[in-house]
Amino acid sequence: MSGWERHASSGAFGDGAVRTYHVSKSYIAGTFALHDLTLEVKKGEFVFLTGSSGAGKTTLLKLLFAAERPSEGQILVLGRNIARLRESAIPALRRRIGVVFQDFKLLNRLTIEDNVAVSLEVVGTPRREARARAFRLLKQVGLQHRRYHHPLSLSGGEQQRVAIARALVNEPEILLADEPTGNLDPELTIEIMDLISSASTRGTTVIVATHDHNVLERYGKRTIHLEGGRLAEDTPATGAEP
Amino acid sequence: MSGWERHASSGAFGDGAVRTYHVSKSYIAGTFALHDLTLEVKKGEFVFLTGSSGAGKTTLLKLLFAAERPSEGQILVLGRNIARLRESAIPALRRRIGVVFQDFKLLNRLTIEDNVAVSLEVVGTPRREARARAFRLLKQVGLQHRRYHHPLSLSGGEQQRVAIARALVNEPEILLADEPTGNLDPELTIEIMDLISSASTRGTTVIVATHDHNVLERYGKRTIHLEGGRLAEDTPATGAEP
Amino acid sequence: MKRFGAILLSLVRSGFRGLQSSPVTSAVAVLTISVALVLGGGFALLVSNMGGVLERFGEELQVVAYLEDGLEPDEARALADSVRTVEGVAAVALVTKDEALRRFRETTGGGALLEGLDQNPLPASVEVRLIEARRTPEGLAVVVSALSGLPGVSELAHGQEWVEGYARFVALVRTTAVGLGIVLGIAALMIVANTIRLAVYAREDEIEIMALVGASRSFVRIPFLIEGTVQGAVGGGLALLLLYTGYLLALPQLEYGLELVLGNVTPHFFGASGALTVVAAGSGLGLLGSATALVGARSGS
Amino acid sequence: MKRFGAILLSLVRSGFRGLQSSPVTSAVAVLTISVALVLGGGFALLVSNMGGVLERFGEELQVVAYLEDGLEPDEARALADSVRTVEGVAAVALVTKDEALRRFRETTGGGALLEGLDQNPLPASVEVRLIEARRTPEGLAVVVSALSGLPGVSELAHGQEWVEGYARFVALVRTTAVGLGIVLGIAALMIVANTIRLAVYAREDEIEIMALVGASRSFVRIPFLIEGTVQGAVGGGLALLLLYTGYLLALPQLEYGLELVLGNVTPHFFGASGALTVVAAGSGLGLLGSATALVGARSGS
Ligand SMILES: Nc1ncnc2c1ncn2[C@@H]1O[C@H](COP(=O)(O)OP(=O)(O)OP(=O)(O)O)[C@@H](O)[C@H]1O
Ligand SMILES: Nc1ncnc2c1ncn2[C@@H]1O[C@H](COP(=O)(O)OP(=O)(O)OP(=O)(O)O)[C@@H](O)[C@H]1O
Ligand SMILES: [Mg+2]
Ligand SMILES: [Mg+2]
Repeated sequence: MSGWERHASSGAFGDGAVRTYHVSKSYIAGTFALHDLTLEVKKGEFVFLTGSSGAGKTTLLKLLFAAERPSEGQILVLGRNIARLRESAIPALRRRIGVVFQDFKLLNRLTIEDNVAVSLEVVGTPRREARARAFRLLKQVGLQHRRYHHPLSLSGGEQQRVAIARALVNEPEILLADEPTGNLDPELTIEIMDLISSASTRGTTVIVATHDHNVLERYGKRTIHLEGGRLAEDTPATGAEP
Repeated sequence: MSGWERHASSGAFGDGAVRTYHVSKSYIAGTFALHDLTLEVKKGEFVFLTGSSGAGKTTLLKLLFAAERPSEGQILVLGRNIARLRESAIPALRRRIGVVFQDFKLLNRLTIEDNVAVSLEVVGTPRREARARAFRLLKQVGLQHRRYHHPLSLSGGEQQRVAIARALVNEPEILLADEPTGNLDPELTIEIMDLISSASTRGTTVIVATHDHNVLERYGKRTIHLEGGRLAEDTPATGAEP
Repeated sequence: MKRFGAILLSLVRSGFRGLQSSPVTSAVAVLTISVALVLGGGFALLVSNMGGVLERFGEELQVVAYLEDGLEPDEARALADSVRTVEGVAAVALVTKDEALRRFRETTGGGALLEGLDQNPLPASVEVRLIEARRTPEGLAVVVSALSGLPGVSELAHGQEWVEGYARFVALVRTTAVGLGIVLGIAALMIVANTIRLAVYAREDEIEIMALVGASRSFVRIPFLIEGTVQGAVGGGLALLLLYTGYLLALPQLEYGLELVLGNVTPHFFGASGALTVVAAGSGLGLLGSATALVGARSGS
Repeated sequence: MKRFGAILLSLVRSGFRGLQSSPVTSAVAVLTISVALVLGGGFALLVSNMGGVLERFGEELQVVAYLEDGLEPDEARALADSVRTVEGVAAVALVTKDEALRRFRETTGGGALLEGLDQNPLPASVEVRLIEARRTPEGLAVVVSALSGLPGVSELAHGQEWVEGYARFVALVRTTAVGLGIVLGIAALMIVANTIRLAVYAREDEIEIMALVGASRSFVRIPFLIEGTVQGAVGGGLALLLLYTGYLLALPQLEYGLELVLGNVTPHFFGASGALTVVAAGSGLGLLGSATALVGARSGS
């Protein structure tokens, strides 16, 4: 048992929702998408993730919800060690995490309401309730009038908002959002970011990967900056709440 | 024959690369994605297209390369009337237009070099030449080292740059770019926008849909603003070339 | 409990939603299953009808016990009765000397051949038919040895060769039927599995996305299994319909031919249990097909 | 010209690239095609082998011309020779009175029946076999009428019934074979078309994207047709291999059974042209399958 693991099991991490410890990820032998990354995000914290194209933002998020396994290092998410998680334990973990994918990943054969409700149905929420909650979320992202439409008949920004609604609908303990406003205009961006930050004030730990400097400045939260897979900067929150 | 068509056939449009005349597009009966849009873009012009999510930007671009047909009105692109174009004449038109899709639309089963080269191969460019030119474009978007990889192993921003390379590789007469920098950080955004604007200076007519106010300000080009499918504002270029 | 019910409902619903939302793929799968079942079911029908024909062939098999010349009609009848009690004997018919002569005249056409004789040279005989289980060389030997011990029997004609030929023919037909049945069954299973596998492949994205939003393995997979089973059942029903149509169309032709060649064997279609078996086979194929298809599908984790 | 060559090359290349880049789907399609062809080819093999059996059955058919009792052996021989020249006659065998008696003794076993007679009551005869084309009721009638006009012939036995039965049996077998062949062919085509259709469906995005970057209809479609054809050819080859393996495995069993039941008919496998036909059928199925699959595909425009 390494020193780190002894710490983890003895609860020395305190209120860490996410901890990575010397994590590396290599897709192609000899190159690293992430390299020796050690960081902690506390419960309820709101963190921005920045870095240029290919810096490893998406990779880091993927590791956190066990879509990929680290090549090296240990990852603790909600008290579970991702590197050693059994395959069968993954769904249970994912239900506690909401994810907005960079490419949305909507189910094209379902209506957008069903797309949002699916997050609830997988945990056995009765359909009526699931649909009612999905409707509420769709209203918050301004798409309630489209609820019976299918994703392919929505504009890019509309699809993105469906993805956000799906990630938030089951009030996850952690929200991972990958470029959630890349297809939105500045006004909508603020609306959506306000929605996300209100989830954060209700206790959800939030990690948002973004390129949008206006957003970074406006919210003034802690910002983790990646460069070529390495942690380049970790700027604490300025407290400039809008 | 309407007055407009007589104009068109007598060449009264002069050097218009794109003209729309009272164009409407309705996907769902009773609602309009575009409504009564009349505008002209001259040959070699550089135009930004703005508007909030669902305003009709993508719809307009789709109409211009005949991915959709207008519900009403006439569209003239490179001298051809889209509303009446025979199915079999569409490929020839599309080969003169480069398109960066909002959702990239890369061929996942091909390498990224082949993805770029495919634009050339459809017109019968010999493979050697097609690959050489694809390589040159990949270099310009900074992805030459990934040329043998497949799109799914690229980050979002990397995929977007492949899409841009594919749109530019056959030196199209018109470039339609739908949110081409939505997944790029500010530095890369400028690089890519410079690439696009250099194509424009070589004579390509460029229409870029974007939400990025920094870009709009930096380039100070003519900006067409849509609101709910209608033309809300048409701001001429400020001439503030960077 | 409520949670479980909700999940179950949601599984069934999304199974049917799958059918509905990809009608072309579903139709293709149903069609393929029904084509496979038409082949398999048609073959089963053929074999079951051939069974009747074989049965008739087998009935031709008999052991003839020629009787000693001096035997009185009463004695002959008593002997026939005692033969009836021998194990393995299904039916016994007494052929008197007169009857034998009549038959001979009939078959040789005219019987001028025996005209010059002052007395009937043909012996009386007892014709013995065997029960089905004894229509083998071994079974025959048992019956023959029992008969040959009876007093009054002068000679036994038992067509040993015929029996051997028949037994081998039946064995050949059975082996061929079983062999072809296995080949057809495997072919049907493979074809159906392949079709459903491709249908699942087309929806791999969906499987992956479901896994990414926290669906368990079974939550993702069960709808596909339900879908496959339903497709299989529908395919089975369609196959039954096609088979019956084909049967009705082919019947006039077949009856005419079969009657001439094989006597009055009446062709028959599946009964209720046979029909049910076809539909069940369809469901089974669909279920098994989707189950094997899912083995290869990427899971998104 | 150079442009055209480049396009052609690019089409062929992307056809093969398709095979390579979706190995599972390709394998599934190849497997399905080969399964369909194993069924169809196996059936063709069965029919072609059954042809030999029917042929042998037909050879049993003969017309027997009984000769007048006073005829000298020389006269009988001359008559046999003249029968040989009758149109439709394939072979002629003379059966003398002595030969007839010998045969009678043999078949009735012992022949004690004729023991008391002072002279041989059996007539000499000429056994006439017909060429294949005449083995029908009509053909038989022509030959019979020609024979009945010959001097020295007292009576003709021609098994009209047997011929009718045979003719109907052959017709039945032919009809069944053609019917089953058509059903199997349609089934194979549908199954293959369905499989390839699903494979194409899985790549509809690709078709759409190609159209969006300005590929013409044929530039998008031809690679799929090439792919289908190649898959079909490979499937055909595989089917041939499977059939041959099955043939080798089944042969010992079949030979044993067939020999006993039908005499020494030697089973045979496809010749070179038959084998080629199987592969060609595979390619054809693949091509046709992909062509029909593309009809339904969305074009992206
Ligand atoms: N499946 C994969 N196989 C190989 N390389 C990969 C794979 N996924 C990501 N990479 C590479 O790893 C690096 C990091 O990718 P990642 O997606 O994390 O970048 P990112 O920070 O999200 O970039 P972007 O802002 O463009 O989305 C990139 O160079 C990318 O090409
Ligand atoms: N195929 C379709 N069927 C039905 N409605 C559609 C379809 N495509 C687009 N729409 C609707 O038309 C409107 C305009 O869509 P469009 O994609 O043009 O918007 P956009 O300006 O590109 O938005 P974004 O910035 O979000 O990409 C939207 O409300 C959208 O939902
Ligand atoms: Mg990313
Ligand atoms: Mg858009």
